[in-house]
Amino acid sequence: MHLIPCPYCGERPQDEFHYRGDATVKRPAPDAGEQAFYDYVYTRANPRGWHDEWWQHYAGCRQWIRVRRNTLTHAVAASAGPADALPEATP
Amino acid sequence: MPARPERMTDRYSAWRLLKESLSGNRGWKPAWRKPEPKASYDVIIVGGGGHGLATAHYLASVHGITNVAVVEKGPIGLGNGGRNTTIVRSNYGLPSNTRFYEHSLKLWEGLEQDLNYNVMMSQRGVLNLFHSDSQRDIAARRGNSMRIQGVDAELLDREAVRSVAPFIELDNPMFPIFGGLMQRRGGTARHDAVIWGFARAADRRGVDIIEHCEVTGIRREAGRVTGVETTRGFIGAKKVGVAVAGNTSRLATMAGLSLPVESHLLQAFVSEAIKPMIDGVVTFGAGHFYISQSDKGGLVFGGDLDGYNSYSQRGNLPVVEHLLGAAVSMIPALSRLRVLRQWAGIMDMTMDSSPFICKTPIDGLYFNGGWCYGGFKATPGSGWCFAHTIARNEPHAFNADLTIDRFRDGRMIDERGAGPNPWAQ
Amino acid sequence: MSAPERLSRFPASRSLSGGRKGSDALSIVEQHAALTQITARKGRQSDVASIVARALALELADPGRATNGSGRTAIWVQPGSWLIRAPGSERGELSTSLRQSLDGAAAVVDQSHGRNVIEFSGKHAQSVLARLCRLDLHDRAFTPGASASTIVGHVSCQLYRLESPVPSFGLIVGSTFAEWLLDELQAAASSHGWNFQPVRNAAA
Amino acid sequence: MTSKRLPSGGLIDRGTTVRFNFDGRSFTGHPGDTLASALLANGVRLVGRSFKYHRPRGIMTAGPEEPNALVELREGARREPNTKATEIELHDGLVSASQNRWPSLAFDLMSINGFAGPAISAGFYYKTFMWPKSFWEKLYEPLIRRAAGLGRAASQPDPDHYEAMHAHCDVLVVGSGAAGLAAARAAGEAGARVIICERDFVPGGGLLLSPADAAWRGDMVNALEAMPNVEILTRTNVFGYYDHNLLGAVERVSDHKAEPDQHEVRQRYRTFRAKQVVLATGASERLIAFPGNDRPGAMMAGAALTYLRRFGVVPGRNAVVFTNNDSAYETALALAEAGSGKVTLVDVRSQSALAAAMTARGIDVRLASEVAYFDGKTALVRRRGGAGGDKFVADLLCPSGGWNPNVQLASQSGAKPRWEATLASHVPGESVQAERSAGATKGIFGIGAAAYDGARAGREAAAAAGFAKAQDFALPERGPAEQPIAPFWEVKASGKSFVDLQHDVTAEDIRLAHREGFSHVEHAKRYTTHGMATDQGKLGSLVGSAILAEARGEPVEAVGVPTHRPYTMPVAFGALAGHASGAHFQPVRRTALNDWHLRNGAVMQPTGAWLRPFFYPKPGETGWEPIFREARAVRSSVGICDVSTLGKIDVQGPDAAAFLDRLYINTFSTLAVGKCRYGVMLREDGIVFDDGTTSRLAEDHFLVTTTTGNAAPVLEHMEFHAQTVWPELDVQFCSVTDQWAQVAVAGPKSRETLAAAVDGLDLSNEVFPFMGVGEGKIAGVPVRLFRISFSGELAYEIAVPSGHAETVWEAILAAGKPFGIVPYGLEAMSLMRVEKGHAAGPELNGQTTAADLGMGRMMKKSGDVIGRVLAGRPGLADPGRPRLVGIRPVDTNKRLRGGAHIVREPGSGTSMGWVSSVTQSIEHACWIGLAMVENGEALKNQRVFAVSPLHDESVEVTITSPHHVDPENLRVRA
Repeated sequence: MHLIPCPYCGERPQDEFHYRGDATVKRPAPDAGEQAFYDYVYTRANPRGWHDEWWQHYAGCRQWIRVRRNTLTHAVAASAGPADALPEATP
Repeated sequence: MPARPERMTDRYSAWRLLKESLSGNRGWKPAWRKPEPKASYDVIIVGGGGHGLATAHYLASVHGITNVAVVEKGPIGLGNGGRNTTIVRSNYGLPSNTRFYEHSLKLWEGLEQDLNYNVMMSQRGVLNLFHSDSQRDIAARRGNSMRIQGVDAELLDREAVRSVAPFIELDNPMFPIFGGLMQRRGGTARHDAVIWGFARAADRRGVDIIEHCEVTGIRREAGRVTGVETTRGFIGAKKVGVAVAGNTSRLATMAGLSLPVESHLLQAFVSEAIKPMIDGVVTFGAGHFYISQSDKGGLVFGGDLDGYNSYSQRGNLPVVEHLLGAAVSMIPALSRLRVLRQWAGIMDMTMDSSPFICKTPIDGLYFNGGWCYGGFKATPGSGWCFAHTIARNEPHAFNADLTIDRFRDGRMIDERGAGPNPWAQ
Repeated sequence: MSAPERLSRFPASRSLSGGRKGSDALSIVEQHAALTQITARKGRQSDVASIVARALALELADPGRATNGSGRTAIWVQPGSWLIRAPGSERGELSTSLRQSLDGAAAVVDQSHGRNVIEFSGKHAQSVLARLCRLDLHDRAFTPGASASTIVGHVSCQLYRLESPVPSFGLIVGSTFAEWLLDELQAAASSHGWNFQPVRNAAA
Repeated sequence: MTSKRLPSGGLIDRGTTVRFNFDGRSFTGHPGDTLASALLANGVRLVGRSFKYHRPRGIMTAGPEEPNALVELREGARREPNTKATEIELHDGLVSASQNRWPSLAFDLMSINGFAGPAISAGFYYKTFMWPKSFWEKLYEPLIRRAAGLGRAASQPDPDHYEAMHAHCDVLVVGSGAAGLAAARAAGEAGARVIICERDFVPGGGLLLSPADAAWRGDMVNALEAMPNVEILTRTNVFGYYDHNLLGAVERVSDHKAEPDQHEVRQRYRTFRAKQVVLATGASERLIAFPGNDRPGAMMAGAALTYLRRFGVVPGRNAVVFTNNDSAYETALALAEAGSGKVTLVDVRSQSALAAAMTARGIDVRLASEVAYFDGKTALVRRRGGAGGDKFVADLLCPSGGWNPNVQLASQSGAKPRWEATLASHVPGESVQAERSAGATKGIFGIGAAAYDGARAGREAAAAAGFAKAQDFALPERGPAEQPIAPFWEVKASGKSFVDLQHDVTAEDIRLAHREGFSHVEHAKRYTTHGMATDQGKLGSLVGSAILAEARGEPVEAVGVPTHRPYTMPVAFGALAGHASGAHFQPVRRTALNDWHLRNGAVMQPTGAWLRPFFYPKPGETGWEPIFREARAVRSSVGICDVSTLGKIDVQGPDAAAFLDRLYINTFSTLAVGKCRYGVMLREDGIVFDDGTTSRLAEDHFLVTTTTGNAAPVLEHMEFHAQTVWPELDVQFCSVTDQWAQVAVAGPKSRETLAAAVDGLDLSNEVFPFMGVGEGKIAGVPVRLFRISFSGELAYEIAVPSGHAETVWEAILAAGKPFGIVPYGLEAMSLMRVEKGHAAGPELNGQTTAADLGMGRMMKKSGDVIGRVLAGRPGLADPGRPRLVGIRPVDTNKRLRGGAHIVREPGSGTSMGWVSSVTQSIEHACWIGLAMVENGEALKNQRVFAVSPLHDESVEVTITSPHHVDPENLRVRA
């Protein structure tokens, strides 16, 4: 049971959250064309290491938060609210 | 030069076993050699798991291409080939999948003789249980699709389920069993033996299996692959096939490609060995739980993904709790048995839960991955189709639909309809 | 309100008690409450706070807290959103009056029938909840006034600690899950001597 | 009978006698005994048979590393196979039986396997059983399966209960030996919240074997028990160390009783979320490989000491202790003190400062020597590597190959074990999580030294958790340094030398694996099955690695040991499931009308988490009869149905309309207040996600309904887009699914029924037309009315604050009585929706597009819509894709099957589509269905076949419109 640091509720067990994967992809403008939407929906960097991702605190404050989590160690470095940015980089 | 001198003298048989036992088992040869890499090969397969080794075997045995190296970053067979729940089946509903997996199942059925290695392929049946009328319809759609394509499938009612699997609780208050879809030709095989059998067979045909040799780059010139950079130096190749499920994205990045793939964690478990209790493989739709019993007596079981991107091979407790709850709900007699070991593998999850075996935009570079949960059962079929694709530079009909481009074209092969959400598949 | 109102998920009485006698006793009581969720429109949070303070003499709680005032409780549920709990006698009227006073500043949604309020108390309350909830509810970690939206007995719940000499907790749960939660609470209390009697058979 | 109980000493209560049974024979023991110690005290020497060769085996250890003494504990539904006798607390009436033998333990026919030894060496099965092909399934495998396995599972459900419990603490201490107690005390004194877990049923670990330290142990336990901030959990084994400093454990609450008390669980699954962890799990003694090291009478030196000191049992008469380190000297001394026979100490080292003291006690010390053979009666002792040697009468042989710190948990936490040459073993590596090891776990042996190290670890852990150091407390004295261990793994002599007793893996098997190329430790493990038995290789894993290392010509540390994974000890399925199994496996959701349904005879069925009424049978009705009756009532008059499970989402805000326009393929900003509209939403990949009606309650206020199954996913989808994609939109969401119960009133008489029940709303077609939304009162309860229809009839849905649901439901029933109103369930609803041709779950299956479902034209011409762009991909826009159609059998007597496939001709190998939903129709007096068929629209009125090879059925069907009733939609507008 991982702990996800919710910026609003503090560290909470992972089963209070729903996962939605890569938070670095950004929904394109509606006229951006098929390739842009293809990349948004399908193309993933899938890094082995730090990964910025969406988690919704569905059983808590219902916010879609950004979490920077390491896919190799499962360590969590930072989190931010839905409209907030994560820090520049994590070593 | 590739040679086959040992092929005839090193055959396994009961007589040989007896003969060797009388001489202190001194006459057995290594199952595969430990060669130094040559400067170049006709084909390099990246990844010494089941799929890579099977590819090498079929390149040699079907296509006569023996100047082949399999390069593996660690010892062979310790990735997903050695971390699965050993299930073999072809009970898929979409023809693109059924075609491929049925070909694979047919190869399994003759694998021992082909490899001269007992991989303990055991066709004791795979039973998928359903819990409602609508789930029955979904199972029937799948079973009928299989039957129309010439694959065996049967729809069992409750009583038939009871007679096949008397240990199942049919009347769980929230998950009553309505029946099951049975594929009797499904079953299990001994996972490590598959690796070793393919390795030995490929080795005896001259394939170099090079362990502890990690690929660090894929060298290209003028849009064409020329070889791989490795921790043991550059190795040239006319063609490179990548079969590293779990780490496909990392290799793709080396080739400048981005794929619709995420790496996810799947746990599996084995219990203490007990006397025979569960004959075939049983899967429960409701609890996302499946179980079988190995020939050694251990109950092998697993369930859903841990649900987040991961390369860690470290399982986590929520899945354990849910899975064991499902296990005891479905088979109450499990309660007092004990779980002995848990392990986890990294799944290449694609955006439609189906794999790819295909060419890439780079000449001479081929990818095999995206196996999701389906990798083990695919092993011979995957190797066979990948070998064909590499040797002929075009896919076989069996894997023609299993491309990466299908996502761009909107021709997803999405059995469960879960959509491009790998964590939810 | 003229119509008879089905308040409780309990078969007969509105409260249950059990467990060992005396100071070890546990109590589960369902409270008749009015509940209204208010969610501020974009940029109107401070307006909402001052309007509610004026209208109900109630300070809106900070994240992770529940505040009391004039017999009502304001529980933070998400950024810009609070659940107001008031006595059952204010059902209907609470939402109507808040809707009027917060018009244009917040979305006001009556949840009086959407949630059940259960109060659970006893010396071993934390021990029982530790069987159902993964949060740290120790006296040092979850003091009166602390509140959390979390999972209790596998369902989403608003859990907050009440002011009381004996450890006491409010549990606000979706009304269609209330019966389930009551069963889970009782079962979890079994180890402390609670005679578990399911509200009904699971499949019934 | 070569073992016996001492008249005094140990931690057993000789004043009380308990009776137990093993293999049908009755014995007695005392509280404080384990089954193993009691069997030994009764002189029972043979307790089990090994896995492959079925060799006779005795008790080898005194703990969880036991490979041999596995029994079936208890009987009937409580039977537990493979239970280690060394871990079973003796209780009165305990029943146990040996396993994996036939016909009896003493005479096991399968022991013939032992003679086939060389031919069934490691991996032999990979090399044979291949001819003839069919014999594998028919003959070989069934034989192998029957021979395999150990004990038998119970065949009935477990009558006992389990629960989970989640604890938090500042410092978790695992292990209660000298180091663990000191760590807990130090952290506790500092004010930290401390939990200390002990696997055993008494705290103390190695202290229990040291009479001199008994007082200190007692003081420490008393002090800890007096601290309110410290919790001591005995019988609690920590089985795994997971991410984010979470540890999992199982507390054996009542396994020491015949059955649990009332209200008591059998076992409790626990998790600990610790700020800091101190691992004080001690060390495990390892085996030495020599011929006959598995014979009954072989017992680890540390185990022998445990039986002597803790249980007052002398495990043998004439003993040979075989060691490469100092620890076994204490065993020799204790044996000499207690025993009546000869004690011989064989040390591989050529000198020992302790030898003289041993000799003085009458112990025969043989330095630079080894045991070359043991058969249970005699042992052959010789000079190291020499020939010949002396034969000793010995019924007890106690090897000690040194001690492996129990690094499993540290290793699981991510700290890679480090080789420590001075111990010839691994010690915990650099910490990755907030943990530290202490005492023997770290390779610090001796009670005083371990206690000192534990106190240090406890202080450091408390400080790291934010608690300042408190006052010191008394620690035992540190003893003199031990002499260095001489790494020693195997005696090279003829005969079977085991490295894994349970799986019968010999030193020769390891060498064979190496010769065959399985030289990596993981390959060797898998090829030989070394270390994969229920004892998890605790005794011999490193020994196997050392033998492999020698074969490879490399040092042991270059070979290593296989990765440590959960579980440190096997864990019961039931424990990990906790309370959440059976009826408690997952939450059950009940609508506000649930009680009414039950009181009125509804057949309830689970659908997802919900319980829903399927139908309300009348006495004597069978099969489809109640469903037909209910559906006919609706089609001919009026019926009422609980549709509360539909998801309901309250959407408000100035931008609510703009938001819904992006969410749905059709437009909601043009919807008038007081109206509702059907909408379809897509996933971003262009596949249909969900559908439902949305009502506009005010300019800035909508009520969205979703399908039952998608209520939560749709709300999350909305929140995702509102919070992260379009944060500029001012829109608020709130689930009101539970606030509102909802009932459908459907049928040509529904208006008249409701007119009699509703106050405050004119229901005439003019004032309240199809897709109208209004408010009124029923029985004094304010309700919302929606004129929408799922059945295809004139119909309304009424939303009621859920506490009033029964009142309103009853009032409508009363109003409908003159029209013969009936409640109808999910089955009748489903029948009517198939007749009407509404797409539902089977069609909205995550594979279909809006166009596939005949709703392509709903897509608005412009504007940003989720899923619009990717829905245009060629594969999804292909007009040849399967389209929703209706089907009816040409021969109206034939039944249709859901899941059948559509083909041109029976026997065709090419499917054109599939049958998604079927029902018997009341309108057409035959089966009808919905199907997804390639080019379906073009095939209308053509005949094809619906085949179900699974049922051996092939039915000729006509392709029709999906709307089997009222395709012009006149009824709903009536």
